[in-house]
Amino acid sequence: MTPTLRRRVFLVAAAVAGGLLLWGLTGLPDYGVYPGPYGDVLNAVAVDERKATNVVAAVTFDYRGVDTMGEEYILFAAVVGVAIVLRAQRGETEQLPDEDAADRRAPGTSNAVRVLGLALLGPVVLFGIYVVAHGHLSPGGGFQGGVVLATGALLVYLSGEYVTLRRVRPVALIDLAEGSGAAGYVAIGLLGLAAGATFLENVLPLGQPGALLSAGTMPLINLAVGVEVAAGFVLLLSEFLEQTLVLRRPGEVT
Amino acid sequence: MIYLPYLVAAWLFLVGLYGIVTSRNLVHAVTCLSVVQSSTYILLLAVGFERGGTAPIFLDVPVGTKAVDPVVGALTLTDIVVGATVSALLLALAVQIFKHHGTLDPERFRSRDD
Amino acid sequence: MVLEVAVFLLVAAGGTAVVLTRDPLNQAIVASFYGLVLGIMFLVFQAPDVALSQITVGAVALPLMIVLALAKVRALAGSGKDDRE
Amino acid sequence: MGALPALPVAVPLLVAAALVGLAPVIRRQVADAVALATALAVAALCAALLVQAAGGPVVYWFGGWRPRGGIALGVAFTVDPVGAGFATLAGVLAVAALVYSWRIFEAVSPLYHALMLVFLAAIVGFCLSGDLFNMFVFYELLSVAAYALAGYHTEDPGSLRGALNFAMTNSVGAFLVLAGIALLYGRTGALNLAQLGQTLAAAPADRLVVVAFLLLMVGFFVKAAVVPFHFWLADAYALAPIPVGVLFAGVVSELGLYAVARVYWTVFSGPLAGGGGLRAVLLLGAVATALLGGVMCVLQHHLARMLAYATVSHVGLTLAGFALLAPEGLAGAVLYLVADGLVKGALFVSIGLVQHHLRDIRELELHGRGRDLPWAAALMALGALGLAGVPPFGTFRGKALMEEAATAAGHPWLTALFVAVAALTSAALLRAAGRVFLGIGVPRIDALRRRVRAAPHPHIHSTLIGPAVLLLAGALALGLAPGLPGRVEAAAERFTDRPAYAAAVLQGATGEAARTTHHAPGSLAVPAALAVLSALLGAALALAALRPRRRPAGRLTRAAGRVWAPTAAVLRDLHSGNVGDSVAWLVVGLAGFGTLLALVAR
Repeated sequence: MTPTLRRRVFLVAAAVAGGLLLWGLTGLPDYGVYPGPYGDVLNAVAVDERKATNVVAAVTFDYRGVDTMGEEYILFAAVVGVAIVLRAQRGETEQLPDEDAADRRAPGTSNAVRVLGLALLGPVVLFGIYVVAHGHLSPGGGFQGGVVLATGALLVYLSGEYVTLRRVRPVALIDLAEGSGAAGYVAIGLLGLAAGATFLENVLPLGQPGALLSAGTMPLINLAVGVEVAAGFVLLLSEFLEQTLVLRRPGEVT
Repeated sequence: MIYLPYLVAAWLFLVGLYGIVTSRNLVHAVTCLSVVQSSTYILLLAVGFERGGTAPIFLDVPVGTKAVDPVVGALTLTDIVVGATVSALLLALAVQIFKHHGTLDPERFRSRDD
Repeated sequence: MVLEVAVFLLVAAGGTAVVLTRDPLNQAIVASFYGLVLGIMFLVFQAPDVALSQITVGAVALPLMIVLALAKVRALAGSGKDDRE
Repeated sequence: MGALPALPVAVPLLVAAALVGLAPVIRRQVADAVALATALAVAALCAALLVQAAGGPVVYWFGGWRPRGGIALGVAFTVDPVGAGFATLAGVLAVAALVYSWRIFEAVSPLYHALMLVFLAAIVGFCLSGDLFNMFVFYELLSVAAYALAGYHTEDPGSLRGALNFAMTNSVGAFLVLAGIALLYGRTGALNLAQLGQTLAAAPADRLVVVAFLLLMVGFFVKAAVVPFHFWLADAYALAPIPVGVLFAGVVSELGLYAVARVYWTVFSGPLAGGGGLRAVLLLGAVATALLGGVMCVLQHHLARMLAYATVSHVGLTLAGFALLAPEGLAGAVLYLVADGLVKGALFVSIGLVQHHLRDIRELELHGRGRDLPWAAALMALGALGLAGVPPFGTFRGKALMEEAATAAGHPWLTALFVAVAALTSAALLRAAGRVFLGIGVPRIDALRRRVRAAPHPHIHSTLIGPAVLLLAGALALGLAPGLPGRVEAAAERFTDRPAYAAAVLQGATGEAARTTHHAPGSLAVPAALAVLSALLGAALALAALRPRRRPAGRLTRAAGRVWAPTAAVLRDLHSGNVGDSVAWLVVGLAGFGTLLALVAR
C-alpha cells in the first residue's frame, strides 16, 4: 500500500474499531466504582497474612509471584536479545581504526559537569538501594530501585569517566549479575519446594509488619529483581553507548 | 466524566496505532508503540480505581481503610519496566536496520529479496 | 475533580503530541514529558508504586534509550558509509 | 512428585539464567550439552504431566494460595491433556532444534541457548496456565524471546526487518489481549479462568463481553497469523535461523489457536453459548486463512517462505476445526495440530539440510543441484505427504476427525476446503522437491551458470538427519497408535466442560476419571480416499507447474493465466513486509471481526 492509501484504510478501520471499543467500554462500571472481589479480599487479608504493609508488593511478589517471575524473564530475554542484536555491531565498531575515531571525538566534558555527576552518584545509588529494600513496606521495590541504580552508572558516564565506567562495568560481571538476578528468583521459588511446600511459597519467617526484615521472602525477591533490573538496564545503556566508546577511547578524555 | 479515563485509553490506543501506520521513521514508530502500551495501563488502573480509596499501602493508615485495588497496580508496575526493555530491543533492531539500509524510513526498504 | 479531569485531558493531549512529533529527537523529549504526566495520572489513581515505575522508566530511562539509539544512528550515518550495502 | 507442574517452567529458566551468568567463561560444547539436556528434561517432565493429566485435572497453586470461597487469591497451573500435549510437543521440537543447532549452526554464543530455553519455558507455561493474566505474561515472554531469535541473523537485513515487523505487530496484538483482560477484570474482578467463566456465566452476553472476547481473540489471532493478521509472519519465520523456524512453524502459531480455544471454553462458553453466528464468523476467518495461505504458499520460491505460508494455511484448517465449537471438531484440530507441527518441524530441518550443503534456499537457483542429497529429498517428499494428510500420518487422523465433525455440524463443504488446501501446500513442496532434487523442468539460465552441485554423496552427519527422521516418525506414530483418537476425544470433552473445569479449579473437585466416549469411529475409507486424492492433485499441480510450456497454449490456459498473473502480482504486492501495512491490516481485521461479532451477538 502507498502511504496515502494506508492512512485512508487505517482511518476508516480505526473509526469502526474505535466505535466498537467505546461500545464495549461503556459496559464497564462507572469510573470510581470497583466491583471486586479480588482486590478487596487482598486488601483485607494481605497485611495480616504476609506482614507486608504494601499490599501491591504482597501481590507482586507473593500472591501473584509467578507472574512477576515471568515479567523478570521478559526483561531478561529482551536484554539478552539486545546483546545479540547489537553484538555484531560492536565487534565491527571496535575494529574501526583509532585515527578515524579521533576525528569525531566528542567535545570534552567540563570539570563542573564531571564533579556534579560524581557528586550525585552517591545519593542516587543510596536512593536506589533504599527503594529496593523498602519495597514491601512503602512504594518501590526491585523494579523501580533497579532502574534508579542503573541511572547511577549513567551518571558515571555523563561525568566523562567512561574509562571508569568500563572499569566499573566489566562485561563478565554484568553478565554474572544479570544471570544471578534471574536465577535468584527461581532459586527462591525452589526454596519453597525444598521446604516441602509449593514453588514460590513464602516459607521464611514473616516477622512484624513495618519492619525492614519482614514479609519472608519478599525482600529477597526484591533484591534479586533489583540486581536483575539494574544489571539489565546498565547492559542496555552500555550496549547503546558502545558506539560512543569509539568516540571516547581510553586516554582521550582523561 | 464517568467514562473519561476509558475514553482517554481508547483514544491513546488508536492515536498510537495511527502513529505507527503513518510513521516514516522506525524510532518514531517504536515510541508510538509505547503510547499504545501506556493506554492499556490507564485502562487497567482505571477499572481498579475506587473513589475515596487510598493507596493500598497500610503503613500509616490502618487495615480496613477503603483502598483501591492492589492487583491492577501489581500487574502494571512490573509491565512498565519490562515494556521499556522490549522497546530497547526494538530500538536495537532499528539501529541494525539503519546500518544495512542507511535509512530508518520503512517506505524505502520495501524491496523483497525473495 | 477538576484537577482530575485536567490531568486526564493533559495525558490525552500528551500522547497525541508524542505521536504527532515526527522528528524522533524532539519526540523523545515530548515522550519524557508524557511519561511524567502519565506518572501524575497514576498518582491520581492512588497507585504510587506504578507512578514511581512510570516516572523512572517513562520519563527517564526510555527517552534516554531513544536518544542513545539516535546518537548511534547518527554516528553510523557519519562513519560507516563504506560498510553499508 | 507434587511439584511436577512447576518444574518444566522453573528448570529451563534457571538453566537459562546460569548460561547467561557464565556466558563469558562457558564453552560452546558445554552450552550445547546443557541446553540439550535441559530440553530433554522438559520434554520428559511434560510427558509425565501428560500421563498424570490423562487421569484427571492437575491443579497447582503457586505459593500455596488455594482459592477461598470460590475466589482465587493466587495463580494456578491447570493442566489438562490438551495443554500438556502441546507442552510436550514444544519440548520435543526444542530437542530436535537443539540437536540440529549442535552441528549446523555455527557461531553461536550461550546467549542463543539461553534464549531458546526461555522460549521453551514460556511456551510450556502458556500451555499449562489457568490464569488469564499469567497466560498474558507467558505470551509476552515467548514473544520477546521469539523477536530476538527471529533477528538472530544480524548480517541479513531481511531477517532484521522481519523481526521488527514481527515484534511491532505482535506487540500490538499483546496490548489487545491486555485491554481485553482489563475489560474482563472491570466486570468480574477476577483473573482466574475458572472464576471468570463462573462469573460471566451468570448473565447473558452483553457489549462488554462481546468486545472483551473480540480483543482477546484478535490478540491471539495475531500470533496464530489468521488472515488478515498474518502479514508479519513470512519474513519472521523464513529468515530466522532454521532451528528457530522449527519451533516457530511447529508450535508457536498453533499456540494462538490454543489460546482462543482455551479462553472460549473456560471463560466465554457460558454467555456466548449456542452461537451459530460466532461459528460462522470463525469459519469465515478459517476459510480465508486456509485459502490465502495455500495460494501464497504456491507463489513462493524461497523454500522457508513456502513453509511459512504452509503454516498460515494449516492454521486456517485447524481454526476450522476449532470453529465448529464442538468437542469432536476440537479433538480433530488438536490431533491435527500436533501431527502437523511435527511434520513442519521435520520439513524445516530438511530445508536446513539443503541450505547447509548447497548454500542456497531458493528453489529456482537450486534447480537440479540436490540430486546427490537423497536423504533431504526423501524427507521433503515424505513431509509433503504428511502435510497433505495422507494415511498413516497423524495429520490424516486429525483431518478425518475434523471432517466428520464438520459434516455432523452441517458444514460438509469444509471437506472440499481441506482437500483443496492440502493439494495446494503439498503441490508447492512437491514442485520444489521435483525441481531441486530431480531437476525436472527448465532451469533458469543464471542458475545453470552457478551450477555448483553438492559434493557427490556428501557425508551427512546423523545429528542433521536424526531430528527430521524422529519428528516424522512421531507424526507417523500419532497416526498409528491404537486408540489415540478416542483418547483425544475424551480430552477434548474435558477441555470443553466448563462446569467440571471450574469445580476442579475452585472447589478442588478431583472429578471421576475421564468419561470414555463410546464414539463409533466412522469408516475411514472415504477420508483416506480424499487424502490420497489431495496428494495426487498436489502432485499433478506440481508437475503442471514444472512442465515446459508448449507454445500454443490452450484457450483455457490462457484465460486462467490472464486471471492468475495479475492476482498473483496483487497478492505479492500486498505482502510487502512493511510494518505500517501489517498494523493497518490488523486494525482492518479488528474492525471487521468486531463488526461481525457485534452483529451476530445481538
